[in-house]
Amino acid sequence: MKLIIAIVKPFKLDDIREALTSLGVEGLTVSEVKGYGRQKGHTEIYRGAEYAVHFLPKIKVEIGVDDSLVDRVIETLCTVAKTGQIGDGKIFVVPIEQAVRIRTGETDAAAL
Amino acid sequence: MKLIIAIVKPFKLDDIREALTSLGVEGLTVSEVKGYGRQKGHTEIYRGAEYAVHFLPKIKVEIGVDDSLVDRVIETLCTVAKTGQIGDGKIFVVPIEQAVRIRTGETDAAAL
Amino acid sequence: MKLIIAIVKPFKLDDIREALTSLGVEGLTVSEVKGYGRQKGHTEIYRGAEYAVHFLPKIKVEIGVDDSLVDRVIETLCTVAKTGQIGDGKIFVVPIEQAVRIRTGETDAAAL
Amino acid sequence: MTAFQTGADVFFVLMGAILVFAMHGGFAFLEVGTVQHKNQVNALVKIIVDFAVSTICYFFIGYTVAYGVTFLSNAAILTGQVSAGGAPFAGSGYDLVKFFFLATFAAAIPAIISGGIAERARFWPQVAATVIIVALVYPVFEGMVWGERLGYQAWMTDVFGVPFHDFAGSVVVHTMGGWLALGAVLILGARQGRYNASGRVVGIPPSSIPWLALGTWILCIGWFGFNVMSAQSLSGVSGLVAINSLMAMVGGIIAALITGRNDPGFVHNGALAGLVAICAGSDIVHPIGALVIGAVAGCLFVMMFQIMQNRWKIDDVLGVWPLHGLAGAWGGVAAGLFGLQALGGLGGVSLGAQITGTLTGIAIAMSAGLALYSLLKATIGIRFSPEEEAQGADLTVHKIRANPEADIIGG
Amino acid sequence: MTAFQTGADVFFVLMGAILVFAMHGGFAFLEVGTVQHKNQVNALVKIIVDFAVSTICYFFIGYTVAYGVTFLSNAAILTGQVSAGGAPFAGSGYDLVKFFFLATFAAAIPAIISGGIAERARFWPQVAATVIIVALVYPVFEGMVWGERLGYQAWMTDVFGVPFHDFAGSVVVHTMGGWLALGAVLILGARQGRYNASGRVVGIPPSSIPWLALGTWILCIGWFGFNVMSAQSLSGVSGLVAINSLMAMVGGIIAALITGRNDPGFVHNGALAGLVAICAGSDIVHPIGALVIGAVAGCLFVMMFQIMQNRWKIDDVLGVWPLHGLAGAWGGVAAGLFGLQALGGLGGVSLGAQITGTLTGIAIAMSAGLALYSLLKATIGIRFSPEEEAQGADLTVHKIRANPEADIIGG
Amino acid sequence: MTAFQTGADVFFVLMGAILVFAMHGGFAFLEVGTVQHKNQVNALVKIIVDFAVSTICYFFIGYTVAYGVTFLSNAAILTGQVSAGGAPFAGSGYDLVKFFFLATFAAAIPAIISGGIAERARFWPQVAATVIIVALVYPVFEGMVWGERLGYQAWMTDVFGVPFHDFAGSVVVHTMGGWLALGAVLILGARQGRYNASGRVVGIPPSSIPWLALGTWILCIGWFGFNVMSAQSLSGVSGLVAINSLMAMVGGIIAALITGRNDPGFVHNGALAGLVAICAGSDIVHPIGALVIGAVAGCLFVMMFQIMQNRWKIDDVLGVWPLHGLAGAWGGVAAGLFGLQALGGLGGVSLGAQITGTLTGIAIAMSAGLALYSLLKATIGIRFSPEEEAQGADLTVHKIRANPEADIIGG
Ligand SMILES: Nc1ncnc2c1ncn2[C@@H]1O[C@H](COP(=O)(O)OP(=O)(O)O)[C@@H](O)[C@H]1O
Ligand SMILES: Nc1ncnc2c1ncn2[C@@H]1O[C@H](COP(=O)(O)OP(=O)(O)O)[C@@H](O)[C@H]1O
Ligand SMILES: Nc1ncnc2c1ncn2[C@@H]1O[C@H](COP(=O)(O)OP(=O)(O)O)[C@@H](O)[C@H]1O
Repeated sequence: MKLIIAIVKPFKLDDIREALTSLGVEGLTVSEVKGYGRQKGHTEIYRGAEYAVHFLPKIKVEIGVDDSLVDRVIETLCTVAKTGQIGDGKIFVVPIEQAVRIRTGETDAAAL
Repeated sequence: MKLIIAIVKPFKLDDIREALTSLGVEGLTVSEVKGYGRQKGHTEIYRGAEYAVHFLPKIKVEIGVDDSLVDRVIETLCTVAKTGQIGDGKIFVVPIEQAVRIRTGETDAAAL
Repeated sequence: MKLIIAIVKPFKLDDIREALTSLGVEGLTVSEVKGYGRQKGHTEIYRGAEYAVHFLPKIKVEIGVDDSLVDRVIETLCTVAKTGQIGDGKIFVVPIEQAVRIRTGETDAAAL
Repeated sequence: MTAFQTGADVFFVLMGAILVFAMHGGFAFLEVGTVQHKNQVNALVKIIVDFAVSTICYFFIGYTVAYGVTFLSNAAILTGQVSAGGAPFAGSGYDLVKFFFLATFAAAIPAIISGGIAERARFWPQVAATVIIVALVYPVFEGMVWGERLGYQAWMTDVFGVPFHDFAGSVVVHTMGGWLALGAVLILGARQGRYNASGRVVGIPPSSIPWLALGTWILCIGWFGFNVMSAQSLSGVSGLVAINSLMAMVGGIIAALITGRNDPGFVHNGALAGLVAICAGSDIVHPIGALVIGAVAGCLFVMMFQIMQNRWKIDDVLGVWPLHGLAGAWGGVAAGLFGLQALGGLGGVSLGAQITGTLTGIAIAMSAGLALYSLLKATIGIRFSPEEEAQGADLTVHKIRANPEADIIGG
Repeated sequence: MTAFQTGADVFFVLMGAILVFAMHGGFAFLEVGTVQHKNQVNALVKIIVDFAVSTICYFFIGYTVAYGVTFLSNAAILTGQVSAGGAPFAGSGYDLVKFFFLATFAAAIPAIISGGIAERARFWPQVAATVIIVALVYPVFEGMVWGERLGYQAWMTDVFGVPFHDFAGSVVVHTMGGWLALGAVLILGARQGRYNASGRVVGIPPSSIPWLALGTWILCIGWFGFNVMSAQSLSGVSGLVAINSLMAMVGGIIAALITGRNDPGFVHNGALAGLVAICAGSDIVHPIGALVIGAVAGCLFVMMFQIMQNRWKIDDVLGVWPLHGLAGAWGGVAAGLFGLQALGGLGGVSLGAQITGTLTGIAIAMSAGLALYSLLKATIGIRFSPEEEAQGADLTVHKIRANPEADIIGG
Repeated sequence: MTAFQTGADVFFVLMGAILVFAMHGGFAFLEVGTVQHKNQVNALVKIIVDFAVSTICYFFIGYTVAYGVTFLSNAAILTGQVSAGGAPFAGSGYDLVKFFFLATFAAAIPAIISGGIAERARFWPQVAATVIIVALVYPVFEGMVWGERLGYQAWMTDVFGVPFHDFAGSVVVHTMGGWLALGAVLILGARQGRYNASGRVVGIPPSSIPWLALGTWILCIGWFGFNVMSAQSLSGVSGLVAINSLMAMVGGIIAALITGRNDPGFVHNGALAGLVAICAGSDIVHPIGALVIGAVAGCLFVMMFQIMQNRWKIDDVLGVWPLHGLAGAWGGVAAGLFGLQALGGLGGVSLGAQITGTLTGIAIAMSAGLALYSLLKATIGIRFSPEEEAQGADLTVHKIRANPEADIIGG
């Protein structure tokens, strides 16, 4: 099992959720994060004092998947989350050693 | 060492914190996330226009623990965070290769 | 590649971003989290009813880096994020098995 | 009187009505800030709907109960252009604006109750309660005190030499509202999780101090209309009422600041407690008396709110019983004390009459509250299911929450 | 008249002007709460700037167009201390406060439009539209109905026996504003993503129900000044206007609550719809007539807003066309019905005149709106680029968002 | 005068008092929106407590200092029902409502200062400063200008032929408040982290533009009472004051919009700057003069706020020195210019007197401010510890933050 962590542009979330669902992904967890990278922030100004907004709003999607699905999930994410503009984000794949569904105690693939 | 990532129902957080503490866990980090899974969201409606709220509020708990504690932490989480209702959440266990306490520079087990 | 997860004090974020950038880190993702540990929360009180605020605001910084940079990033974090006061936070290093840049499809080191 | 003079009275009472109408916005935002986020929308809808329902009930029934006047004549008669014999209406539609003024008082009763029963009372049963309270319960007591009904004031005068004095409604409005609310709160029970297994109170934190402070400010501002315009004519207006309202309010603020240890909730409620208490005697006490009345009311609120919440385990969300019920009763009694000439007041008031009148109000309100809400509970039910309460009144009743945009991630 | 009496009239009209001025704050917060977070600052700046620009245009041009009065004499003449022959000004500066009162009406037109075109209209082009509308379009129709201009009312009286009756501006202000806005909204087009590929409406959720409720409360409170002070003198004031405004408002609330199924947006807008509709006949209809007028307006809003949004796919963000345009037109017509003595009203009104007057207003507003915004679109452009719109008006126009502190992480 | 007429004057001044009392809510929300989230509760408590403390000090001491009147007689004397020889009180309690009106002016001084010293001043020492300022400092100057004290105006008239003219307090209230605040801000020092190591200003972003805009709207609305009701009687009321307040406000808005490049802070402050500046001459200048006065005030604010903040590194959080101190002084002087008949004004004013009066105000305020805050600093201390400041005034002083529910995760 892998934990696929994707940092994406916020307005892509709905498409991602739909695409992954039709791939057979049954759950995912998202959070609002701020990203720093090649895409730069902007400067706001209030009554003559500036302040830099270095970080941009991004969405982090975390998906626990069985090894068999990993490639297809990555592929799908690359297609759906891509605008071709700077700031589209990253995917990181991290190993999961155990997974448990709290409600039933099921483990591993059955837990996802 | 492992990083135990648990996605749970928000109102369970206090019980979880207390249970883990009495188990000897000395720290944890939580964040507000939104989850998608078997438990479905709802539809809100405002002045005749509907919009779907697909994601439900969940809490993500991240706990860095020594290998020796892993099983007991999982067990405890499964007991305390369980309501038996759909949407209770998941636990993922991910390997930690290094851990450091920033204040002291202590590493690994001593850092937790 | 590693995913370096650092939990730090919020007001340190700007220094961290600058220090890591000058080290050659080209991107990072941050989120607002709440931490529980040796540093204790406080009690608020409203019209005679108390409630405990157990969790303190922290920032989680996630940085995907090439193996070669790991040590220097940790070192830098330990220096810059340190106040010496309790609550400075932790660093966890987790292995990354794959990394992809969504915009270009580049993988691994090139994706960071 | 010339059209100019009646016109000026219409203007005077109108400004009072507008100010007290504005107070209903104050009730709404006080509740919005005090409840949890998931119940903010419901707080807003409850208050504006209660106001609407109250106005209609009071127009068709309540006002007739209290004063024997009906508005079922044509507009020419209502505005005094044409006389219809029996019940003559004044020129310039003076009686119509007086109705507006008094309707905003009547509607304050459900607005007060709303704050006590917040976060777990069902919507439509509460609308039903509003209908009965504003059409019948409140107007009966209002009529007794202000409308020469049931020979109540005549009896008072017989016994005490003077009538029961409640210039702007410490008892008629606030005590009534506060004790009706106590009945409702007792029948309804505490919010889920308000007291833990060992019976200790669990703080349910308010969503927003700025919103509750805004509610308080609006209430304080409108209150000067509530009090001063109770004179109902320019010949009867008195600057004493204005300064006494001011002094009682600031007395309440300072007392609550100190006894409440800088707590923002107490400080803002303290201002309101002072204003509740001064209504009854604002036209007869000395400004320094008003300061004392307000200060006592502020302390009373801080002390009794905590005892009620922590010791008696009564879950009155906004604290409307100590605020309106107790500070109001204190105000009714205090008018009989500080109104005496010996204490610098204008006199013409009797402590006995004040105590009797106040107790009458409490008795009517408490028994009506218990009876009405017991009945509603036994019949249509008054409380959300545990799931509805956990989900919040906003989604349950209104299918939308207070900050819809923020509910949608990635929007 | 004595200085005291003119002074009292100045005071009366002043309070009206202050109340209607306050309504502009109401417009601002109604828009703040209804738009997305990224457009809140722009909503605030638009309304306050529109008010300022409108005042200046109306002072130098519009008021002269409507009433033939100019203020280019010295202060002694303006305050009636010195007579300048031709256009005599009343004492105590009465005419100046009357200007203030009417300027707040004129400025309501761009405030109404602002809510319809929110979230995608450029800032300065809209300022230009405001200049033309407040200096020319509005005052022409205002002058025809209220200023004896162009012989319009004389012609009405010839044809129908009575002039077109619009006491407080259901047609002159609200219908005019609503139909101008419709023109603007049509020319501007829907917000990005408002309708999806298959043409279905996509809910763009409001940022904050409490803020939009606050806006509504302020508007409702100020509206009593809008209506009652339209009498413009204490001898002319009528309590009937006050009670009718009250009854129409509560009628709108209850009707919108029921037909809108507890939706907080509809409930609050229902109050406003009732108030829009009652302006025209508030001085002549019976309170029960007002209740009906308001209730119909509330239903009308709920129904037509949904049809417009979901079926016709017109993206009027706040719903200003159904609110001001339709409820206003209904109010213009309803005055001719419920104002009849047969229905308990004061009479002196003709249904034919009301329909004609209302249609005139619609025709002028709709054609002016389409023409003006087409012209602006063809010349300077009226709409943000897609990137600007996506980024939000706040960053695009003002370089700051509504909660700057929250934009900075780790601050 | 009949009871009706005095009653009408009581009503008039009462409405002024209510409007200016409401402005204190405006001060509170302007500060809530401008400070950081962690200091919002403190802003609210500070303003309401300052108001209460000010009222009490002004009642027992300040008013006597300014006007020689005390309220230590019984209520019958205070309301003019019984004459007590020496200091006769008018009927209907007119003097009491006048006290209310003037107390709201006095309390504006600490409210102004509050905005300058926000986010790092301790709570109780500031309460102490309020006591001294409202009991002594302000009333001395107030008495000199408005209360025939110390022969100041007699001397002015000797020298310049006319007294110093400050109709509604550009100098007596605003200049005084602004320069007292400057003293306090200088003694207190900048907030931590406001200027970085290299001395450059670091933007400390405001928490909420909607809240500060709400504060501004409330202030603007109340200001019409501040100005027009300064006439203090219906025979003296002037519509000129109303229109001039309007014109100065819109002048300030437009000027600040343009020079401030659409910045929402500047636009809203611009309205206030115009209103500050027009107080002094609102009863004598021509509306076009008022427009110019307001526009200059708006520019002045935008320019000087930036110079103060960026170049002089003075950390005046809300900008109360440029807003009240500078725009007020400009208003004092401008009345001597635009009030001249040559510029369309009503005359009876001298530029020399205006400059002298304004400088007197500045001198008293600046020296009192420096002295008082130096003394407090040297004795009880006026500033939070760095930890307290970092943690925020809300937790430090009030043990609660502005959105308590949101502080609790998983609640
Ligand atoms: N090394 C990294 N570690 C963690 N997150 C990163 C890293 N690099 C980029 N990100 C995240 O990905 C987002 C997009 O990266 P950016 O460099 O702006 O554009 P692109 O992905 O198109 O190259 C950033 O805002 C940040 O959230
Ligand atoms: N494959 C997954 N990867 C990451 N998070 C998941 C995954 N499946 C579920 N979750 C998280 O767990 C939560 C609960 O899952 P759900 O399927 O609704 O119920 P249950 O855990 O009872 O089966 C979801 O809301 C989501 O946050
Ligand atoms: N075992 C742990 N797992 C995850 N996060 C932890 C753990 N221990 C501490 N933390 C995080 O680190 C923060 C600081 O830890 P704390 O024990 O208070 O101080 P210190 O790091 O100085 O020892 C905590 O608030 C929490 O967010």
